[in-house]
Amino acid sequence: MDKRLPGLAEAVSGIKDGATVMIGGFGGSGNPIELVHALIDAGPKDLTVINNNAGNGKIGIAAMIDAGMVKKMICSFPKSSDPRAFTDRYMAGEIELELVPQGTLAERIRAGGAGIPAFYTPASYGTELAEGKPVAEFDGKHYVQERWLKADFALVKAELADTHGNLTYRMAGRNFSPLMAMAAETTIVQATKVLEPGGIDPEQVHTPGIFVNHIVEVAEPQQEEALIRAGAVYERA
Amino acid sequence: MDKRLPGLAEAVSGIKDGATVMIGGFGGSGNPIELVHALIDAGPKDLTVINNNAGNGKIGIAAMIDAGMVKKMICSFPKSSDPRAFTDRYMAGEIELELVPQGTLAERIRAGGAGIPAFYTPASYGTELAEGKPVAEFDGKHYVQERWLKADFALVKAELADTHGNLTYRMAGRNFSPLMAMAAETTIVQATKVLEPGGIDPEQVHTPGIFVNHIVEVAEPQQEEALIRAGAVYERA
Amino acid sequence: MSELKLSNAQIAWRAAQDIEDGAYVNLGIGFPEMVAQYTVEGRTPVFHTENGILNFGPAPAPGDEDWDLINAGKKAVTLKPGASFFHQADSFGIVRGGHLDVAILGALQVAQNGDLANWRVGNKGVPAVGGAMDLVHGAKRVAVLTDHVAKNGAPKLVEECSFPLTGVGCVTRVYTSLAVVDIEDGRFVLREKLAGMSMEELQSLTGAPLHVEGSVGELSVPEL
Amino acid sequence: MSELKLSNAQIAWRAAQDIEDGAYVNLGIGFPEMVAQYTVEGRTPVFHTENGILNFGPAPAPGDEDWDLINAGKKAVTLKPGASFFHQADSFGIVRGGHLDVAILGALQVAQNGDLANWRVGNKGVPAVGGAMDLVHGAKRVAVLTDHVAKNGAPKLVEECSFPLTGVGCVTRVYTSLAVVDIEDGRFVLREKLAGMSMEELQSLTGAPLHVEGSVGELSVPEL
Repeated sequence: MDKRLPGLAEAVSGIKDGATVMIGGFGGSGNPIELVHALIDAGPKDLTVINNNAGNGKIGIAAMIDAGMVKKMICSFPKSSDPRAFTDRYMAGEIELELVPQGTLAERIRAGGAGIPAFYTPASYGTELAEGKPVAEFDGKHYVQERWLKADFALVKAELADTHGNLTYRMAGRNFSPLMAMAAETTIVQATKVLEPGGIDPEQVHTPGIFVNHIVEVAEPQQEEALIRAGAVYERA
Repeated sequence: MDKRLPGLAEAVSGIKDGATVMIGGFGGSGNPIELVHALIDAGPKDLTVINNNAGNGKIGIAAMIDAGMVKKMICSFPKSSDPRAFTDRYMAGEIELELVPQGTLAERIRAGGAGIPAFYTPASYGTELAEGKPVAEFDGKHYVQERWLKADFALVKAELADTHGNLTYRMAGRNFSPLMAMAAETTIVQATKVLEPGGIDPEQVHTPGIFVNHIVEVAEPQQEEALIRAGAVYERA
Repeated sequence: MSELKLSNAQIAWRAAQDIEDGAYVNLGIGFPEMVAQYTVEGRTPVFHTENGILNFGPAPAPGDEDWDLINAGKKAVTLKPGASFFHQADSFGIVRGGHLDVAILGALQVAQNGDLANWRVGNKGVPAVGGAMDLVHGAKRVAVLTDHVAKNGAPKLVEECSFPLTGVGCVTRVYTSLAVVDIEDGRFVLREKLAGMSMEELQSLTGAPLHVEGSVGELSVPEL
Repeated sequence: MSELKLSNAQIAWRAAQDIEDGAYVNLGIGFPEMVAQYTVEGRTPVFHTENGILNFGPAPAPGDEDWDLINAGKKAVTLKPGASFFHQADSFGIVRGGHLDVAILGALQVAQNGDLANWRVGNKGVPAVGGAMDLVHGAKRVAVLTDHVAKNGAPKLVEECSFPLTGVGCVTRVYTSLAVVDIEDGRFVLREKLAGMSMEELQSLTGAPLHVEGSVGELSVPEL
């Protein structure tokens, strides 16, 4: 079993128009920039993208939005530094937004991966984000029912991978990635280094290989925050 | 912040009659035998004990039951090797049993730790273990609503701890322990080795210290399965 | 004719033929564990155990056991390269979340609609369920290994289970000592049967109609 | 009299006095982050950030940033000994599960029943919520830091929030530029006020009754 693919283009080639795509990362940390840019080159349209944010600067998810690929964002905070790409389309009514509290977003994705179709959370009870959702009382306190969130694909950035797909992440770059890897039908990973099986201590695996379908080694990955600060722009090749 | 206590007796001294106690371990792996035996010495009564099994042989949870300390077991499989202690009391009507499917047990404990009061699972739908529980349909499939499970105390066996309570576990000894550490009001850990803060790589922590209250170093812990095979018996000192 | 049935090893061998290279597999405690012994040459399935291991291997030599390295049946196992450990909420997330390619379980009874009874015969004694009620949900295929009839001769493939259910409508294929039967649209569909057994005889040992769609293959296994 | 109020730094300082040694603390993005700077000598709280770190430390020197080591405000941070990383479902499990001793947040409005509005002024522009709606639930104490009145002079402590709610009945204490106010049984209970401010004046700047139980302390902070 060797889940490696030779290149980024092969890795994202299965992502077609209308797909739902989870993309790991929080702010500028842990974003699989190379996979996202390969997806921009591939150019599928009408995508639903799930990420904590909605793209910043002129790279990554922001560049996907600028390229007109994104129909809908599901996120908690579409207003990080320089969110122009999303803001412009949103104000023009050209992109849909499903706004989800961050903890609920994380838990919905975990639920999707763990086969839990719905759960109750105190978050958003009594607020406009709970409108239309079932509410229930447990032990005298009110909770909102939330549904699982799944995707056709997840794009994830790992630090180490082995060829079976076992992964580790780098520092706070971990964020949503282990959850998204569970919740997608097909999980595509870019890893800084790909090892033989046994290269990662079984006790230190962050994501077991069962959640991973394809791996591409990107030996010197770019860092989203650093790119944004350098004013980088990505446009389809 | 130093969460160490000098000894096992101090660690369990807060556990009083009527308490609910989660005990880590699965079969003979990962059981905090020294903490359990210290609890037998302390001798609180009318305990509700949550563990995957219901004690085997004449040590650990079985010895607690023999000592008449356990009012109720919440578990998935009270019939492992030599379950005489539980079986005798159960057949005599002297101990209550709440039987929970293993995955539901794990998820209910996680939910308790994560502030999720209820969730839906396919497990047990249409079976006698779902009787009396709310049922709901999502996307054409039926699910059973399950409630979180919390405890007053958790007794957990770790491999490494630091003084802040960050933990690692040893192999499949991990099992329910990280979940129970989250779900108890007070989590008491026996660790084979206690390190200074920084002694565990932040990326390799299995249980963050926020879930841990007290730590006792037990440098050469006993292994339940090995003890049972050796015919060991524990009785109050 | 009493000899005309597969041994447990042969049933396990037959089930192993359907496990693809690289498949993620959970084998129930007991009889289903035998399937691992008959892994097809050149294929490397990855075995999952509910207590929190992926890619464990066979039992160690006696005396080499490490009792923190056990499977859900509480038997000592070993690790293969690429193994990983995780807690039980993650482990049952793997199960319920649809990540396993196949779960293979034992059975007391299987009904034609896929209902499975495999955890309890009646209301006597101490009930114990373990992971059975979780394992029947989520895997892409839920297969059962079983003698075709019970020790008392009663059919185990039935119209409706009389024993307490483990799960509703969950089984997709049954490997028995006489046949391979799929469950499709609430019916038993016969896929393979032993060459020496007539359709009539097989039906007489089965508690619900066996349907035939296309050809019925020969259930052919080696001596084991 | 326009000078008679605490600076943000002084409000943060006051809030820091209530953080016990070893407390687990989440500081909201922006103004609440200042609380960390005024940690009381000899106490070592542990700071949590929603994106998945416990026990992070102050920003690194400019140029030393590692952009995979950031807090929920996307600012570069450092690690203290005993830090740990975890994914966001575990991180919000810490939040919702009642494991934080205190969460300290900013506010647009706080109502006398503990309702908080702090994520959105109206219906214009792009809405963004982040972790605010999660953070108001679960922590043993949910405290708010805020100017006592808004820039336009309108009270921020009100009978009922007019801005969209972040959470219902969740705030337990408010540290303002003029006072320390607890929320108990659906009422504002005044605990401390600036020495130079009369009860009447403070009440006139507050949008709901300030109750007094026992003595009202002096809100006394150093020059900062």
